[in-house]
Amino acid sequence: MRIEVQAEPFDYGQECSRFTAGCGGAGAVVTFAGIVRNHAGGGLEAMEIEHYPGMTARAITGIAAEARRRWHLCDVLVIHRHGVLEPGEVIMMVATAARHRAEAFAAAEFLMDYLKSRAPFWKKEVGRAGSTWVEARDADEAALDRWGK
Amino acid sequence: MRIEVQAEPFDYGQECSRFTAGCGGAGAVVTFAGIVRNHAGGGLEAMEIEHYPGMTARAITGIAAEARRRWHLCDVLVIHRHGVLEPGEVIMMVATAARHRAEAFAAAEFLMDYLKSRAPFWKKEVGRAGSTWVEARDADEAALDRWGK
Amino acid sequence: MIEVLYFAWVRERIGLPRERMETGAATVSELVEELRAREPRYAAAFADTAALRVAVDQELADFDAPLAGVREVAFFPPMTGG
Amino acid sequence: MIEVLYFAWVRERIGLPRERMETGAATVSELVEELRAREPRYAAAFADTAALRVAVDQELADFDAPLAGVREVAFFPPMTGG
Repeated sequence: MRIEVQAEPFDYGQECSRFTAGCGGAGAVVTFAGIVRNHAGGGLEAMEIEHYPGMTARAITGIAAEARRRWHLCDVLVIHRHGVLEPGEVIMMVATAARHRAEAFAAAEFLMDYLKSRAPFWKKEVGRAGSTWVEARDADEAALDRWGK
Repeated sequence: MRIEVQAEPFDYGQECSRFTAGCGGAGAVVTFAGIVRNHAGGGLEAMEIEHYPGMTARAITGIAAEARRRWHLCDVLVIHRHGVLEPGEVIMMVATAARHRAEAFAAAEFLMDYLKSRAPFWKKEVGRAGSTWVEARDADEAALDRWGK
Repeated sequence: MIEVLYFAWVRERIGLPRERMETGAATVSELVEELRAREPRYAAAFADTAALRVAVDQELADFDAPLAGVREVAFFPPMTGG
Repeated sequence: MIEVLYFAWVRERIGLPRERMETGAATVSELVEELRAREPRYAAAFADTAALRVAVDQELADFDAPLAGVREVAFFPPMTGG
């Protein structure tokens, strides 16, 4: 298991390769990458991601540990950036490895649902017309219900 | 959309990077990789994958087209190998890109469920004690039910 | 003339990957009956059609699919891709 | 003495990321009352606690969480990671 919270960019493809090469017994690897989207109109100039340094890594570690309790996973990886990112940059990734695909998919979705609403990150979109904090979507909070919170 | 059916190995990480770089409007990329598992005991020496050349690419294209009808996807990639593979090698991958993660996850799982049971591939495990055709799992057929077949 | 293809253990039991044949069978099931009657290796391969799948002109089909105008029929076990 | 942290628009509205303070508040809610009474910028930041989340010693908590022995309380909007 590896958890990284960092300002530096990371090489998404290389992390995918490394993760996949590292898990011998796994038959299934699922990865998710969150990317700074280029909104319609292209007004987005940057995404600023603030986090709560003391709490972030421990919150993610707790979420990953819960995933490993719920599913038999060979390995888990979470990398999440903070700071200023440009459109097209990879904000974060998760990767899960398991014997069968159902477990790898379920664990990756679980990790994403919890990282989205329970890890202390806040996104701000900086555009030509000013900057706005991204609001939490009701759908994100609702997504937690399927895991029985 | 890109569909590849090939005997040659491919660079999974590089494909992940290229796919992610190629989809401007997407905020979410999900990838799945199927890997030749090293079974307990380590008796597996190779995985032989047979396919039905005339039918394979069209079957996968049909499945991918159905995924694009069901979800708003920015892009889809499927690469599936055939021939002789060693433990640890990547057999196949899918990647989906969408605005939000729920669509990317659902489409990737849909693609995997259908590729597993509706694309004409057959796996044979070659071990020290002989070789065995992998049997379809009831769970794989059952997985299709959730998509209303 | 119809092209008949076999994959995976069906191919191995019958001992060949494909053959061209003349048939009067109106459906896939009738074709299976005809093949079964040929030789024990065919009878063995087609002993349990519940364990088999069929594609007609490269599309998955049922065993009651008609063969009129069909050029290619393939028999194989349930698929195990992915 | 307690360390109080603010993030995202809570930080922006209050105008500082953290402060140390002496408080007699027994719960997070009482601390919020105390902060609200200070100045308009605090009152604005804490106007609607339904729009806020709180962490007590770096764990998510409820507004009725007790503050005895607590060293750090953080206020912020719902998280938007991932």
